Amino acid sequence: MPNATYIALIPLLPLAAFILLGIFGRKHFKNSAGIIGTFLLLVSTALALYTAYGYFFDYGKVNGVYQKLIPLQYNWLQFSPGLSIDIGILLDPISVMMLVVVTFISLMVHIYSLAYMKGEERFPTYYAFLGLFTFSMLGLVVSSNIFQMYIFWELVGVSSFLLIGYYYDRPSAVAACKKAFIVTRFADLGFLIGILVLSFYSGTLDFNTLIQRLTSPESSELKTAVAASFLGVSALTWGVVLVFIGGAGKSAMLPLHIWLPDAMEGPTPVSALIHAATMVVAGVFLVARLFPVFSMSAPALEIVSYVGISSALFAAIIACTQTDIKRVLAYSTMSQIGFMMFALGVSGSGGENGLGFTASMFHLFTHAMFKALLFLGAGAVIHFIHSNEMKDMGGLRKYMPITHITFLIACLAIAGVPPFAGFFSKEEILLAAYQHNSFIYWIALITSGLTAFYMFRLYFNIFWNKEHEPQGEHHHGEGGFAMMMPLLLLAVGAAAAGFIPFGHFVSSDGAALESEFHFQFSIAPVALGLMGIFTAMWLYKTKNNKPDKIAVSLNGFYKAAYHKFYFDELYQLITKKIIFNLIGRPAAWIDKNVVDGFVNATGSTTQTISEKIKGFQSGKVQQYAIYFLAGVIALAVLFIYVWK
Amino acid sequence: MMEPGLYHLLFISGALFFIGVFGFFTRRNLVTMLMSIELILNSVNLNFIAFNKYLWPDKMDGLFFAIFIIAIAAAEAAVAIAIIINLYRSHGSIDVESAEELKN
Amino acid sequence: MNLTLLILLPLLTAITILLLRNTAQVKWVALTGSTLQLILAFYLLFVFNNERSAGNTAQMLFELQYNWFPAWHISFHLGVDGISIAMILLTAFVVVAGILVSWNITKMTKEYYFLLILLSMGAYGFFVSLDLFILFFFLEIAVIPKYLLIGIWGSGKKEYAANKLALMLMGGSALVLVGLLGLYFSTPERSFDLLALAHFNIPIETQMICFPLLFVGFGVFGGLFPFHTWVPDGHSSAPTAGSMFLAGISMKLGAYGCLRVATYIMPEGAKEYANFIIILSTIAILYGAFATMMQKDLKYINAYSSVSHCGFVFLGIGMLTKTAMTGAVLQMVSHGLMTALFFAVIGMIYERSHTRQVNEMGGLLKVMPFIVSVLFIVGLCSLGLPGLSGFVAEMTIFVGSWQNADTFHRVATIIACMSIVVTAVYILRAIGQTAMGPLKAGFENLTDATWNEKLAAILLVAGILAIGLAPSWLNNLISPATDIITQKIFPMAIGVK
Amino acid sequence: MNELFILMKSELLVTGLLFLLLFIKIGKGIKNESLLLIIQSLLLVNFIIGFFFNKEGNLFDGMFNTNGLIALQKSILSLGVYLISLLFADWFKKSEHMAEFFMLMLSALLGMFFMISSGNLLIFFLSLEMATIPVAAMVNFDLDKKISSEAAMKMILSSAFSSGILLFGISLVYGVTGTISFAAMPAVLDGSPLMILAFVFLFTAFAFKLSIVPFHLWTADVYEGAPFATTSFLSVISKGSVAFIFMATLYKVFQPMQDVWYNMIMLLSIVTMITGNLFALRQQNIKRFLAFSSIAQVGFILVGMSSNSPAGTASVVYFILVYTFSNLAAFGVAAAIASQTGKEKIDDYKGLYQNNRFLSWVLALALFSLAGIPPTAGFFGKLFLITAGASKGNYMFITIAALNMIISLFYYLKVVRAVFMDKNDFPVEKITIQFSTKLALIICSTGIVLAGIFSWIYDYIQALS
Repeated sequence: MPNATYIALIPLLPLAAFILLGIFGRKHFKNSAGIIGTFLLLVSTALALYTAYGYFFDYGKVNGVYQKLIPLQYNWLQFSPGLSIDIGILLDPISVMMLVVVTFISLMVHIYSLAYMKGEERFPTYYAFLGLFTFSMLGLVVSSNIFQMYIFWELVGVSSFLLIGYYYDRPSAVAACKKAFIVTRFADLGFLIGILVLSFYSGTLDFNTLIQRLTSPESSELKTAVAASFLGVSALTWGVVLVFIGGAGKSAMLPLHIWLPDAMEGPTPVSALIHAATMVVAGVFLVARLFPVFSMSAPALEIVSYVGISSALFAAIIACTQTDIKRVLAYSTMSQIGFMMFALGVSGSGGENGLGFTASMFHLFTHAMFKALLFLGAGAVIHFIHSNEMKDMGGLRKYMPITHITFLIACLAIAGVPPFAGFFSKEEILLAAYQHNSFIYWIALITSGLTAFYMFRLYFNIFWNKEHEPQGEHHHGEGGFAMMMPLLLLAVGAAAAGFIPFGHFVSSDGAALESEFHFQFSIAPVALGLMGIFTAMWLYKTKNNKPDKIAVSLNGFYKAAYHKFYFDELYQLITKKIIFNLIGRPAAWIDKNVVDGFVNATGSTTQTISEKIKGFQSGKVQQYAIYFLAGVIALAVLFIYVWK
Repeated sequence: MMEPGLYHLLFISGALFFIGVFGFFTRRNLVTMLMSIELILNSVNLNFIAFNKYLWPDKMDGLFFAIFIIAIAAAEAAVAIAIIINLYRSHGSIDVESAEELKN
Repeated sequence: MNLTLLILLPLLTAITILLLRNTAQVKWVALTGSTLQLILAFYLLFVFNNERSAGNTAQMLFELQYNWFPAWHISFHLGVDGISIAMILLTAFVVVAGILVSWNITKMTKEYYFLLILLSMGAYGFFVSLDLFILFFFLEIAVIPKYLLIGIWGSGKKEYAANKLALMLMGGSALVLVGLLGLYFSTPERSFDLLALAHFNIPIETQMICFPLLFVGFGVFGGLFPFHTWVPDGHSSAPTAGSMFLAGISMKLGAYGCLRVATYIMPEGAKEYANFIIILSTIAILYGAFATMMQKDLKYINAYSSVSHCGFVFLGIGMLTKTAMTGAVLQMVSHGLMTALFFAVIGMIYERSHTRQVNEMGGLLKVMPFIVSVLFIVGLCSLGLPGLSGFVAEMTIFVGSWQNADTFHRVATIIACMSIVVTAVYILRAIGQTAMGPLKAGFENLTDATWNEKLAAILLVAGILAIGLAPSWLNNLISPATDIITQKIFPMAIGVK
Repeated sequence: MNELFILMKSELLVTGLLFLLLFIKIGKGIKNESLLLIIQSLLLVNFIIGFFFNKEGNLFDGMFNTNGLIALQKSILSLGVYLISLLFADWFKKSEHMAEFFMLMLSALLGMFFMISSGNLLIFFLSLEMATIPVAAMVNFDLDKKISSEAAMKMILSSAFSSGILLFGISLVYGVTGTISFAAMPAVLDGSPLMILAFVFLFTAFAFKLSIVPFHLWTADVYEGAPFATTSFLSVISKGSVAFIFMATLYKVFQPMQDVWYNMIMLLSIVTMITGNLFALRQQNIKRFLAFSSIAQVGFILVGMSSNSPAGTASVVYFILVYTFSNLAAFGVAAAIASQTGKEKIDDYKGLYQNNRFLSWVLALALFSLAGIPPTAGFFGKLFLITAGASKGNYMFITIAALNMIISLFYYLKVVRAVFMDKNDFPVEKITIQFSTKLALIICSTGIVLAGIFSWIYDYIQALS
């Protein structure tokens, strides 16, 4: 068993950075905030690597199977006997892998930001938020308890919110951060209810116990969960599907993806960290974490795969039409996560069947490298150009050679060109799909072609196409060592990560999975990828009007894709028209007029009656006497005749 | 000549009572209203006497009561007249309708 | 520990304030008194935990009984369990913070602090009473100070709001009174004693009548839908500390009454009417949230959101499981701290910008980072962010609610859960419009919080974090007490399922 | 013979006072100020002596009874009179006929003492008249005011009419039962229709005195027209004494007919509370306002009375004690303001707090007590009344009573609002308060605050009843 203390330090150091910089940063660490944050994270990363080393090569493996270790667990909140939120650390291959990914990418982003964010007024705050995010993400990946994951899930959401809204004085950033938070929050609702369902049937919130109870065929919990049904669907399926909704929201799966492109309003390094490499894959991670339970429900897995594949295709199409480079990357992220998702969907549990699982995780890993690289590269470009639009770019390869090369590596990686990282992981995914569901396989194949196309469209538009016209000061394009170093490191990762024998470490059941390399199988995807690349080259390498022509010839479809298939408008309609006007406004109206009106009416009725009856007090003493006598007679009659 | 029975007396007293009440309700002159009250009180006196004589001849309570009522009526009338005089001073009239300022 | 101290200390403070002439002295006396009370509350928590860990398992600790009106069997009976201590702590926090934020009151300062302290005395007394008569006594003591606070120091349609509040609360207490009398006469020995009543099995027919009376009566105080309409107007017209007290403490009196008096004494009634409670509270939760969405005044936003949040309290009670009830109490504490803080922040903003309309503000983060950071924290707490108290409470309620396995409860829980999204919408809308975006013209020279405001905010934030980060101390404090209540409802049930 | 002096000590004392005053008046040598001081001290003595030498017993063949409770009731009335003598010092000193006013008041008080002690319808009737007729003269004491004589006229005519009705009822009782002695009556009451008729007649006479709706119509007019001292005497002392004897009659004499009178009281109580409250809502004149509010209070007293139990007796007596403090405090403040500024309208009270803190707080305290807000004694008083009433198990009735507290709170708060919240460019100036007035207001406030919290006061009453 590893020493829990230093593992706990991995997430706690970034938290310390958050607290330190958040409270005292503005006054005391105005300039040193970046260094402090980066240093703390560096320690954290080192510890994560050490942990990974220890886990994978030392104590993690028992009898050839990677164990699920819980070196630390603390009872945080006891709901009822058996049902408690325990904050703990769960070490298994995927969480350890994620620890490494998160700390590493985060470190890169920290370093990168030292230069990128230099001179910002809220520099300490920025690092504080980065620290918060890293802490939350690390907490999420090591969660030992489903509720713990939910907790960090929410924290991740809020740090994302804070970072997207970093430029708080821009209305678009404000709108974007709100949108991101609310949309993911909506999805979290599903997650929450899913947790409630699963915890109710399993009687626990602990991941290990939950998985064990809901997967071992003879357990009574599983039987009840399968037997209980609502609307004809078993409770188990409901539970996992609801949990998946949460995952889909965070991972920007269709139709909950609308927040992701807008989230690009945040600083670019943030996009690299949160909206490319780490947070958005939380959904995938969640499904992977609960994969044994998912695999008990075939309909749930189907939903996962179809949502994944449709998001992948859909996002790829949109990415082909966007002109904001960060948005292109955002859609590409969505598309790639779609890959990971459907890979899980087509996977089985255990042994050879678990290929999809391994592939998905592998892709998650490689994607983190090259997508972070892409974003950081794009950041460098934006830093130079001060614009996100393709039309302001072109011919930048001369001005920023390093950025150019690293960007190219990343593009090749994502396009699935061997021997870059993306090639290996994507191959595995396609293979898994091919083995399980040919329909999905074909779509995936097309999508990977599209991926190559839009990535190189981006690449050519930035670095080739028209010549850059330097204005004034723009002599050297590169952003200094702090920006270069992460690019280079990540480029190494993107180039080489594919050679890691991933299946040995990460598999659906902990035992090593030997992935074979099928040469014949790779022909089709690689060919399609190259085709995409060359099409992009033909269209975009030099400035010409072919793209416009194609756009015109596709007319309606192009327009629809350009407008992201009108999802935003649809959501606008739902929120503004339906929620606000048809629910919110009536609720407020009812409160003001009906409920409140009732109270006021009671008051005014009393007043009115009081006004009406004043005639009785007429001031005429004889009338008083008449009422007196009438009272006497009435009482006499009442009590003698009526009320005996 | 027929000996008057209890019911005759009660009838008369009842009639007196209602005459008094009617007078009290309808007359505008304060003194007349006071007189109507006297009628009511006298009807009560009649009642007492009649009950005493016919029903409870051995208990003299009724008789005493009647005597006291007469005394009290006098006292009441004295104060009432004093008040009416004062009212006349301030309002210039002893019409009950002249004093209807306090109302509602 | 002698619990009368909890009542005597504010009383002495109030009397001292009345005798003072100098306003500075008044403030310091009020602050000292309330701080001492806070220390006392912590001491109480400490000795309570000590007693418990020493193995004292009595239901109520530090009981104290003095025959007050022997003819009516009314005794001055005090005692505390975990729930009361939680509420006392809450009150102590809010009172100190409330006094701190109203440091700059210039109009009739003496009277202001006098009323605040009096109000707090009512709350303390209410939470420690074990005799329904004195419970009712303290419940009503608090009505008039609220009325005066709103009416004299308030803003907007203050007179209307003050009247509405006083009358509706009086209506609530009228129902409570009738319910209490029903209980009183249903026992052979004619007792107002909470424990005696709880141990005596009230006849079912009485429960059927008295439960709704008491629940609705206390519910009016707690902002139960549809008797909540005093909440928005009252809160938004009150001065800052008044709003804090109203929402932070006063509404809790009602909820506490629903739990401690109605539900605990009349388990059969609770079972019978639980579904109504659930329906009403579910409506309140969602409807309150939607109504909040349409508000433009910050105080109205928080007031309506209080309706929604207090709906959770009632939902937790209506669900009748131990976990849900624990959640309800957690929510009371959490909402108390949170809403007090929210009002405090709104007050601070208003004092500077002289507006509470969200659309007239913008970009305040630039000029008042501290205040706006607190606004963020409280907003996030309101929308149930983990690490802050709101999350703990809501999740406990949800988990507890889900333990009821039938469709009705499930649907109610899901609807209630949906509010977390709506809450996010309105909170972000409010924060986005006020704190973020470009700084509106005319706000450039606004200043950040002063020491007293900072202190108040930090105090409440500390409370929120103490629950949010390490909820188990509070949970362990409360749940034995709620267990007793639920054991009475379902004597067989032990724990979950 | 000795017993007579002991048992009738209060009556004799008051009679003695009366004569003393008469002689002083004839002597004519003393200034108003010193005379008032003498009277005040004598009334204080009277009040104090009320607590000593109390003995249970009856005189004149049961025509006159007394016991601890009755003595206490008399003490409460004496206290009220003493407070009135203190409160309205300002007005008394200005009055030309102060001695006469006190003579009238004391004779009315004497009548009330006899009334409370009466054991016989004849004594009851005589003392009732004795307690009424001087008051009519007192109402007319603002001789130069038109409304004062109008009020007096209404009072004397109405009460004469009600006496007529009462007497008619008594004659019927006598006719049916053959007795007018309270002690002998329960045995012979049969609940026959004629008896019920007689009872209704009797009942309405009480109802008239207590201003129970619909026999209340004279109340507001008379209260408004009368000088403050009279109004407060009417609303507190007069009402209290009638409530005492009414309760005693119902509980002791008409016990066999309790089913009938319970319903009657319940019905009238509801009507009274509602009507009183609804009328009070609209009032602007403070006296008229307090008149209707006191009508509503009577509705509450009836709630307690309906319980027909010692607890009911105790709670009614206690409530009247509390009510004495509260109402006198309210009237005292209103009189202080009126006597210096002539302002009697609630609107004139706007911004009163600016210059008159003491008066404002006393007024607020009094009104809260009337509204039944803790920690004032009014809260306890009302609660005990309601609790006593609830012992019959009639929850509809209790609920209506409780809900009526809301309306009453509304209008009491209206005054509070005017005093504390409303802005006024010309608020009431600083008012100089006579020392004795201030003393009385302090006594009242102390009573309002402490009479509830110090439970032994209630215990003492409970022990006696």
